[in-house]
Amino acid sequence: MTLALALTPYVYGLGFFMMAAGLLIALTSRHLIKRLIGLGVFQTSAGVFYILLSKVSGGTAAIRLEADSPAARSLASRLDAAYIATHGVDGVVYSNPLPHVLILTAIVVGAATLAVGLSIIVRIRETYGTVDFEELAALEAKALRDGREDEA
Amino acid sequence: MTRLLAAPEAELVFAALLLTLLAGLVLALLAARSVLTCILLMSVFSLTMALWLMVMDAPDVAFTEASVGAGVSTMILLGAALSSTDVIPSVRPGRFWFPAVACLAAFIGMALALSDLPVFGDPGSPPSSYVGRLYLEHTPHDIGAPNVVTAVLASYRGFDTLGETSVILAAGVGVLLLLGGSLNSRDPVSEDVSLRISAGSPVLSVAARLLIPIICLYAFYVLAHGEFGAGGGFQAGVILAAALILHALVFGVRETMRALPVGVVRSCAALGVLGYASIGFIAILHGGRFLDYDALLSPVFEAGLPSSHLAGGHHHWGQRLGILGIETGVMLAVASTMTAIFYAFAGRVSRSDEAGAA
Amino acid sequence: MLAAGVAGLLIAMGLMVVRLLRGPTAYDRVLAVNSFGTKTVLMIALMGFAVGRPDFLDVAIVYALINFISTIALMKVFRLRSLGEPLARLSMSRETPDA
Amino acid sequence: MSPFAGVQFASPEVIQHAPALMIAAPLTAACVAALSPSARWAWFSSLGGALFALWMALCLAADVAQSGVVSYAVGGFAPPLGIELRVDDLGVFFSLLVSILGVATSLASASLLRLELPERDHALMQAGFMLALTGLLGLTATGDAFNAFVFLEVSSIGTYALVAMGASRDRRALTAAFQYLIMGTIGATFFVIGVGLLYSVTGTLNMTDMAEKLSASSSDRAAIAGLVLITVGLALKAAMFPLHAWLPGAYSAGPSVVVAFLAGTATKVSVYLLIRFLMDVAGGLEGAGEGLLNWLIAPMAGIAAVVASVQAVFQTETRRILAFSSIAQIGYVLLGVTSGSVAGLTAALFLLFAHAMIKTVIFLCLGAIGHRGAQLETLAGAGREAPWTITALAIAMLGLAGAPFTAGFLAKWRLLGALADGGRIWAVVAIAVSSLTALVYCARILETMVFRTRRSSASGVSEASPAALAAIWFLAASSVWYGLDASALYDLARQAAASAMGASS
Amino acid sequence: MLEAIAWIGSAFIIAAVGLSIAGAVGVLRFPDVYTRIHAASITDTGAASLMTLGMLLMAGLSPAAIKLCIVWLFIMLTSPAAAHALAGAAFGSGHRPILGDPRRPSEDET
Repeated sequence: MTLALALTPYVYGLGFFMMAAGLLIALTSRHLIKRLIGLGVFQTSAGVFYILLSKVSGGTAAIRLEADSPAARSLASRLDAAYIATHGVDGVVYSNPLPHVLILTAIVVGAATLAVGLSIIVRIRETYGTVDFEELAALEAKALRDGREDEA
Repeated sequence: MTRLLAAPEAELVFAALLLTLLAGLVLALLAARSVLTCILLMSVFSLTMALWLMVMDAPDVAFTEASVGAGVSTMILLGAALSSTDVIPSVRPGRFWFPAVACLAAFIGMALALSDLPVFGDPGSPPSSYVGRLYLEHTPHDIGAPNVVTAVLASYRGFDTLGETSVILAAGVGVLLLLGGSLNSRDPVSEDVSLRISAGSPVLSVAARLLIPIICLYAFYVLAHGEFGAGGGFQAGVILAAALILHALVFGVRETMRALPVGVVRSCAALGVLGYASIGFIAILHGGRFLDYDALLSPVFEAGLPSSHLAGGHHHWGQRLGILGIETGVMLAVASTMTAIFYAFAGRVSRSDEAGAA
Repeated sequence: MLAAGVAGLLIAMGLMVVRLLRGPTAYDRVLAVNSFGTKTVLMIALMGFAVGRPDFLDVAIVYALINFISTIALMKVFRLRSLGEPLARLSMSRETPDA
Repeated sequence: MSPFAGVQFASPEVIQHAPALMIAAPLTAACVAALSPSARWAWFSSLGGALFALWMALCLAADVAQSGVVSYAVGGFAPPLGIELRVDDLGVFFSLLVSILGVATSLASASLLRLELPERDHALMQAGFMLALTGLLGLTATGDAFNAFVFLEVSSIGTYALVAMGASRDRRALTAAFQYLIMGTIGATFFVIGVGLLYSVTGTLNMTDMAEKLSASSSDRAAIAGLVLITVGLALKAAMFPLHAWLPGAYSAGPSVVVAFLAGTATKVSVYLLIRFLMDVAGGLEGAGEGLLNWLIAPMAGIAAVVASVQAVFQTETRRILAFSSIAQIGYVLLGVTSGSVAGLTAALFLLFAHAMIKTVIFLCLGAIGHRGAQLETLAGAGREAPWTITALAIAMLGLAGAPFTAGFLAKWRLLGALADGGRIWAVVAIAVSSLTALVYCARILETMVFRTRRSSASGVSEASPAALAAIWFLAASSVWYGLDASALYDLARQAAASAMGASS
Repeated sequence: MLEAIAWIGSAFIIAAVGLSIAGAVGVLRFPDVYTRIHAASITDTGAASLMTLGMLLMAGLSPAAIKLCIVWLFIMLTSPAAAHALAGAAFGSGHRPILGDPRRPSEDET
């Protein structure tokens, strides 16, 4: 049990590090595509956090096994009976299935955001000719100034 | 055989190792200077993430992460990267420090919450001991599908999946709105048929022609197998889209568009979501709640069907029918949306090349 | 025993990542990603046995499939600068030196 | 007594399924719109979907007036296992707002789209619009935290592309849509991480179940971190002061029918979620919800009210002025929400409803007259060209400025009263200063359009189409009606506030 | 008897992992693209075959065995094809293999 205790801050810490790194890329990178990639990392690390909550030590995937099937018996052999009795269901210990369902949704949402974001980038590239964030800002500031002169 | 199995602690250590590799990849991503290297790192990141998910007992999620993350996302990233510059200019310090401090504050804020989070792998933690356990205990009685994740995804929380499928439709609509303009026009396909089999690359053409039908068959296997093992509507949809993308990569996107025009693909996306919603309406018409699959089959009809031995003799044909129905709807929506998105990126680039070349 | 095998494969994958980062030419990087993918397929199969659930090999099949498709896509991007063009039309031997 | 008490809109069988049908109808309309061959068919399906959703919202209002809270277990599974659609007075208030504005915008959408976008895009634009309506209606009805994230994404992914489609008129729509996408997705992801932290403490995703478990739980630090992340995420979505950078660009460059709908609903529903999480779910954690409200949101709202109004005065583009005024109005509403009294929350909800209607009318008018140019000067003398539309716009501007006999005035008046009673003098001062600056830019817009003489180079301004006029005049008239006799809307707002505060105190 | 087969199987697996690591080291140390492609694809397919054989012994007659054969077949079909396409692409885009004296500085150092 001490191993799990030792791993806990390390594992969650890495998850939060990936969140912070993804956020940093999404906010500071000058290339629009790299911003989207940073956003993708940020969304995936939210999934990492959920899955970290779902793992049960000694548990297996949430696909129910027949109680007396060879796989169930070999899985049960590596755990002590009391552990299986308290935490197992019908003789087999499973990990928590709910975060898996939630993260299936989050992955698809991430892919959908990426697709829309990339199509906007392709259109930006065709109209502005650049995908550099600061060049775009400069172009827009100039356009704003010209807009104000000729319409006044 | 038992001695060969990894001990539970070994699984936890292995998960931590893979997570370290993931963090390393993110660090490399931070420092990468070329977009194509970023995309490759993202592809490797998705594969390692899918591997980590396998260790964390989440095969369905690993399935989806691999096929969506490493497969489709890489394709559309490459499509977009082709039409933009590859070099990533470095960030001026002035604009870097404020967001960097904000991210650091967010990281420290979350790290403070670390002490209250459940211990890694603790079976008694609130998530694993409350609703998660209820699902594991109630699934055989309520739904009868061995794969609890598919049961929860399709039946208990079917409304979530309906929302998610409409997210996919929204993405498809958005991409077709933005990039679809040039695809709809039926332009005459110039190259003649003989080119397709020419000497250019016999190996890949043969390999692709052999593999594409197998992949489509495998997609339908994954769809039908969703209740028993890892798989389901999303994964099947993405694999079907991967088969079409392989066809487009080898034989040209014009060829695939001739087989599956954009109009058909767009309608299939809408039909998939419509099918999913109509199963919900049918449940209402039969007197059940929205998306209540038990109400799909009339009790008299269901009594006649053989009781499934898997679920301890309970009659679950309504649930089975409902789950298979919505998974097919989801597969249709996902496959056609991913194909439409690939058309938008791949079809558009060749168009500007032609414009450039002409 | 299986855990030792899995650890060995992990080392091989780490070396592939090193090649991916160092790789001078683009084709080294594509090679690194392709080899990483194949090793991941083997890892999945091996882990299926290590955790006692060998019936997860479906995931391994999808890995191999996705790995093949992304390698072709990467190769088309680096070599032919387009995704949509049919391979047959742009014969592979055309001399266009690039990265 | 709620105005809907004792009213019967449909047979009991239909009312029983009202929450689910309210969400499924616009989704089906979106699919039919995407399938429809011509723009006309897409418009009919979108109008039908919006009307059906409004009908269901009215049924819900009657049902909630009768039985307090309507709980609908989707899929036939009871809450902790299945997803529950839980609608109380607060939820119904926002469902009505979203569905009314949905119908009005859908009615005017055909002519507005024809003015700005090529014919072939209309069908997909209607489909995207209906998906946004589905997402927002889902948010107002859902009782499940993760389901709220899914509907948040459904409503926002569609709108990113819709806003980007404004590029046919103003190329800055693309960069604005990209910034909107990055900020919106970061907000939604912060929200989902916050929900994950709450899930790690409570083990459930159902909001009422979560509230009970939170009050019993000992591990407060993870729960508070979760609440902070949810607040930051929703603040990004609601364009609360420091995180509002994406809104002016998106509202000034997007297609007018999309901006009209977004201005009225998107940020408002995020405020609803803030109220739901900080008052209902966080009720259990003694002090956490109130602490966040008082020490994080209240000061930001005060700054937003003043700074945004001042910025609005210096803008030269019509829609950018209105975008900054929206940020200021969100500041007013949040000041009311954080006042801590039922009267304050009631006034805030009343102001929110009035402001949503007014903003939608203004953006619909701007779109309906075919106002191509961005600068305010190009609107000079538009009153003569399109008298009917511009008078409706003038009424709405008066409401925005808070002139007497309009809903805006009544709402601000009651908000100031409630804040004064609550002893929050700094909030009263902030709103007063902000209202004065609002007078300045509203007067400038009114003066330019109505009293200035015609300029030869002004881009062609034309009268709105009959359908658009009907929608515009319906909303403008009701904004004046609620100014004169506010009893109906005020009772609804009070019921909503009571159910929100009741749950927490 | 079962134990013996299992041990032989794991011996195969260890051999496959060794081959894989050798290939990985080869990919790092070889001078140019073509030798690296050679190293990577040979060891990949070799390790795949050995490992599949080892796991077949451990799995015995079960659905997993059939899936293992499908995976092996798939790798056999796609990995060489991908390596061929990669080498063709590299050659087509002007990269020439380093012929003659191996001690000549490799691409990395030039």
